[in-house]
Amino acid sequence: MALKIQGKVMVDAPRDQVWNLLFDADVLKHMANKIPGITVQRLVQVSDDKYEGAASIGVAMIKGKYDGTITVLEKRAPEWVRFRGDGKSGANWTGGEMVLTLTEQDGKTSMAYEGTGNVGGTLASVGQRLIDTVGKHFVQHGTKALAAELAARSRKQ
Amino acid sequence: MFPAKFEYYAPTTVNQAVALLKKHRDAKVLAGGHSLLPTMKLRLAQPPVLVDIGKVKGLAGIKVAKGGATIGALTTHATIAASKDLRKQCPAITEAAALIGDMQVRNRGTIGGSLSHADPAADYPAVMIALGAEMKAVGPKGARTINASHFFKSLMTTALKPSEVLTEVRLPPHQPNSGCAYVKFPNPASRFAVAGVCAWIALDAKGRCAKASIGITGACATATRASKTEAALRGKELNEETIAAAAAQAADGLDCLSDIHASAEYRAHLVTVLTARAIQQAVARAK
Amino acid sequence: MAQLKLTVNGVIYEADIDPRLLLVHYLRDTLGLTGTNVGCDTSQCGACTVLVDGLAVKSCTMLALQASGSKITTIEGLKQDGVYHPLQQAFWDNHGLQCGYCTSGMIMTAVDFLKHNPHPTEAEIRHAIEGNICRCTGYHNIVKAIKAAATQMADNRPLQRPQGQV
Amino acid sequence: MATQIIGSTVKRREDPRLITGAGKYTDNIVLPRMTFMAILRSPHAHARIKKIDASRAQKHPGVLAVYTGEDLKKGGVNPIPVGFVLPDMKTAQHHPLAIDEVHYVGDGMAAVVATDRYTAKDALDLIDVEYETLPVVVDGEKATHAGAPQLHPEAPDNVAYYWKVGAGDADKALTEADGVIKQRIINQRLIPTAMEPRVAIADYQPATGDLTLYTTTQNPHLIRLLMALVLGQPEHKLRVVSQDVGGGFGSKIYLYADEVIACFAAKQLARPVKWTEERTENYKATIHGRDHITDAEVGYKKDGTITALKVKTWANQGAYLSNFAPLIPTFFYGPMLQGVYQISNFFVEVWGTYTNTTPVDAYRGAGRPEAAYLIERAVDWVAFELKMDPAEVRRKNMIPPFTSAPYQTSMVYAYDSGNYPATLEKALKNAGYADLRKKQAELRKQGKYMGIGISTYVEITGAAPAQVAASIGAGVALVESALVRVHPTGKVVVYTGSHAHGQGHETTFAQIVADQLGLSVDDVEIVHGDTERTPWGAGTYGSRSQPVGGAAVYVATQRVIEKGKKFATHMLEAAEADVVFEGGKYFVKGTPSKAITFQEVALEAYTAKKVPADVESGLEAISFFNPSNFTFPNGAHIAVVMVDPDTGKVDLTRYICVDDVGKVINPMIVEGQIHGGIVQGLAQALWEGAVYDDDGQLLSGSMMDYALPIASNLPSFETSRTETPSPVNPLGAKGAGEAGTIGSTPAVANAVMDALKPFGVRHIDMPLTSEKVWRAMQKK
Repeated sequence: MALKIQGKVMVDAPRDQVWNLLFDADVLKHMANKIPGITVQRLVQVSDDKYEGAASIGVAMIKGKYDGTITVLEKRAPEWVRFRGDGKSGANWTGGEMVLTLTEQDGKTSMAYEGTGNVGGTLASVGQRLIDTVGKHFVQHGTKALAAELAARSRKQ
Repeated sequence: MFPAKFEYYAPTTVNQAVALLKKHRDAKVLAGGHSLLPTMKLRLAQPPVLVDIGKVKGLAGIKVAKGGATIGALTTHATIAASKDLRKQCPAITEAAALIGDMQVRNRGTIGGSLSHADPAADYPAVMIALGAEMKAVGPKGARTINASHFFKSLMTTALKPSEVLTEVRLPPHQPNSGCAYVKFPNPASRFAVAGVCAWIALDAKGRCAKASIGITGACATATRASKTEAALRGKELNEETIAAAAAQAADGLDCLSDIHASAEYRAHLVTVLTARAIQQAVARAK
Repeated sequence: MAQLKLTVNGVIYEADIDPRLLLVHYLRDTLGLTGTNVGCDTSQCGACTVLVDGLAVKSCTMLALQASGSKITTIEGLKQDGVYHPLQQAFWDNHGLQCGYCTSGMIMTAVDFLKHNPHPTEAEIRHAIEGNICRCTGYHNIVKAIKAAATQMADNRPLQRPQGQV
Repeated sequence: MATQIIGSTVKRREDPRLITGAGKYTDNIVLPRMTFMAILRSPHAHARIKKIDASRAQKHPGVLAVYTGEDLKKGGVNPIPVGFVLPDMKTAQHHPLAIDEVHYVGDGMAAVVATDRYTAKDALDLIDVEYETLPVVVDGEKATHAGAPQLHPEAPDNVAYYWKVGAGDADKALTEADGVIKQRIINQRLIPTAMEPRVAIADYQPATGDLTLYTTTQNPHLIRLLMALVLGQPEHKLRVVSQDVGGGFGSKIYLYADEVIACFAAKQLARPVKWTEERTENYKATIHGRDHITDAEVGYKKDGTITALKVKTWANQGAYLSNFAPLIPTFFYGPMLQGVYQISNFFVEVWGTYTNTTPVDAYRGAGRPEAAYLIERAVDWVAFELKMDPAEVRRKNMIPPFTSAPYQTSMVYAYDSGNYPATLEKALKNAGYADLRKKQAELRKQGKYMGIGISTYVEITGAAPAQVAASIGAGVALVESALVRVHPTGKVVVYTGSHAHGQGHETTFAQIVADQLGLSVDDVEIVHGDTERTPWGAGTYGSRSQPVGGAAVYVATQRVIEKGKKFATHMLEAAEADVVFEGGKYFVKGTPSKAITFQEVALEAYTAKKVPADVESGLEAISFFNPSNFTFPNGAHIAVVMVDPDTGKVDLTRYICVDDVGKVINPMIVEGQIHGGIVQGLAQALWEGAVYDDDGQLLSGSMMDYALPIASNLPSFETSRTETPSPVNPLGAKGAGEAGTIGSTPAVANAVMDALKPFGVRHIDMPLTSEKVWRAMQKK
């Protein structure tokens, strides 16, 4: 079931710093772990534009262990990146593409995101009524966590 | 149809159950099983350990007294629906119980299981919020009480800690000149609430609304309160127009969910319709 | 493995079972009581309905272990002394079944229902069997059969349900 | 002479076992050393399979084998064939387990065989598959658009076939019409949901080479034939047994991949292999029904006369062509768009298309509901535009009564017999139509919206005249057979090729024999569902069991009577021409007091005490009945609904119908068929609908999201009949299995639209969910 994802978060850090941190596997890992329901076991960069990992993802008792990849499809430093994520867990899979647009605003960065997420397998065929909600949950928490993580790291630099 | 493997424990006391939950961090509590087992059969949930509290003594039953009603966590929906004492004091909860799933589900499913699972489309949460119910939870550090307003955190997530067991639901005592009602729009397939609204209304001496408390379920990721409608009713003469005007605000600010049965917009609309209907019934009962 | 002890149709059984075994699989596969059918995975269809301590439940949504210590009645245990239960008879008399797959569950649900509502209206009957899906009959003759059985049973033997249960 | 058992209500002989839990459903069968199979199904709607690694599954304790598509291919298993072939049809290879590519969510990729079901299921989770996902198309029309994802190289633009039929000059008639209505109309995809999921148990004996398949099928003989072709198993070494079947509604006609895999595995392992479908699996792996997108143009005159119908239909056939799929949206749809009306100008075009969805085939009604829905909606559109009463528009266009000679329609078929006006008028009278309209007007004034919907349908059943069927593409002769065997004591066993799954053949077929032979129904046993015991039968579907299978029983019984006459002639010491058979007795014309009983004759047939050597012993006869035409059941259905203007919720308050299914063997059973049919049809109008997302994920994948009808949403029904016997079979029967379904969908849809008339709504597509109805009411 396809989800439309769209929104904007402010990151309390300058755009160049945000851009550089955005591709750091460790940042991504920390960000993901802040999302309720996600525990990342492993996340490593395997090439310039590809990351691989494993995570436990779910809400309450509905949980799965996912193996996945994140691939950077296109980027235009320091303002625009399109990437795709894919994960699979037994009879379920998730996938999606997202575009991030970074704009500098008074030393801070406005990060606009837009994309679609997809869920397939048992989750889609029996859990459709929850997918929209779960998707929103992850995106809302995920983008907030990313902004916080980026800001925190940026301050350390 | 075939759950994955798990370890199974059947404690006979709450303390044993809590100890097991403390020991097995990924354990799930099994009560009637009508939320958990369907998910396990589809292997969407694969808890490694189940703590079946079905054999724990003293967790089932309804007590209605002057100070309010208590409902044990293992009390089935059927028992709640059939309780005459409860109906007299608080018809909304018996109404909600009678509309859950179907007869067989009501015979096995428990109030504690349903509340702990916190399905966004479950019926009870709206009632709990509207009535200001309290949940008693027992954990390794003893018992504590959680008000319904703070109990439903987010999608299928409650204020219960992993090692806590919900043991009892407490409903406040019946107030004179008050009435409550639960109204539901069921999903034609699953019978879950596409939207469900519980209204509790207290009247003042002049028959105006002294206080209104309205809980909404099914519409959002978690059960919530129709604060604007509550405020709009307070102090008002209750007639068709004032009720309609207040109910029209019931979905304001809600982030309604959308699925193949109902769009967010339609859900929001249903919330307003059901709110008006629930208020009307509650007022009729308060008089 | 875990210990199970229960009574099914008046016979006591003890077994050491895998905890994940569902009650319906225990009844069908272990005891060979294949009158109880499986029609869905999601607790909607009611084909697997049996009585657990007198209450109609969906045996696909219950671990066999949860029934430990209980008395189970399946469709096979309904006929007494060679005489059909009035509901069985009424389903036959009123053509309340076609393929028969939902019938066991439908009858078991009705057994529980009529215990506490011996004089049901049509609407009450229709509400009572919401958890039992029949794809053949359009429910028309099922409703008729339950009504007929209710009339027959009310004449013969009033049954009282335990307090506080629906 | 008949003893009037035909036409009487006889309680079903099937029921004692079914009400006591002693039914013999396939899943109840336990064989020694039986193993259990589970199928790994694709979670992707379209993907290339890069790798299947089953090594972890194979090592899992209790797992006996894991098979993939390649294993089956190497083992000589052929693709599953299509049994109905249209000219220029592009048939995609349908391997029982996918090879290289998967084409829908649910496509099988691997099979695990283990010592128990739980273990088989556990092992599925241990198979690692690497996919490369491919673009997906789920919409039957969009699949033909330029740039759409392509499913099969054999079928460019995803078109499996293009088919057309017509009469007169539709374009000219549309130009000359007073008015033309153009409307896109969707007949949504349905999931059959027989309550018993499918089950297959294969049992192979290596010493003899005998393979037995116990399976949940509506037609064991057809399965044996197809399985022999797919598996390369000699037909005489293959036995297909189907005992009690928990409903089919068309979904259990076809040879399914799972049955093939079970047979293959049983041969490989030399152990019985059982596969039991789960419901969520059933929703993906068992065929779906309907799924038409149609652009219609209706031409009409000011007086309500309908002059032309032009139709373009995209029939979504799913990822592969199922066994009979191409028949349904063509010959069972196009010509039936004429309905019960005198319309002379038609042009119907159909594109059967491949999409990344579960294959679609015949589901209760199969083609005729789609046709009836379209023409019955069209009549109401005309009524809407002309502000006429829909009953009046029907009267205006209706074919007059024809009871002595067939009515040649504009396209292809000749209707066998019918009195459509009588059926409509009876229904209107039973409904109290005039009063309903008055009440509707009063309620509208109070802001309450009542709707009254009519449908007057005709359908085609009783397939089929074998030569006609062959000429239009059928792969097998749709004849039915019966062997009537009389034992020395006069007890009878009938071996029928038809096979019931809820229709009560054990009762009605026995009624035919008992009636003719003057026996009690209890003296007649019906054997069905086993290819080793019964002669050929094409199966139970398309409401054909009485008009074809029942007719075979009747003819064979007549042959028994004739054969009996030879013995009776000698026993009565009379001339054969003078011997008559009446009321179960043979006697010389005019002297019934000196009669001999059928039982005495039966005994003589096996003792030969009186007959000379040239009279062959034994008393049995077989018939392969080939009807001279199809049959055309018809009826008038009226639905009354209330629509809640606040929520859009539709409540069905009354349902009145009058059906003409020809002569009836057992009124109780026919009525039951009508009840069930009505609900399946109206459920399409109000609730049911398969929903796919753009990725090809089936979102209505369980009973939690696929809204089946439940008792509390329905009223009891007011059924009634008219009877114009069919001249094409000796029983005069037309078939009753699908009538209700075909009549009810448009009746209820028309009722909802009638309720919405004050809101200016002419058409909304099914299912008429609360939200859709509510939205339609907001537009004014």
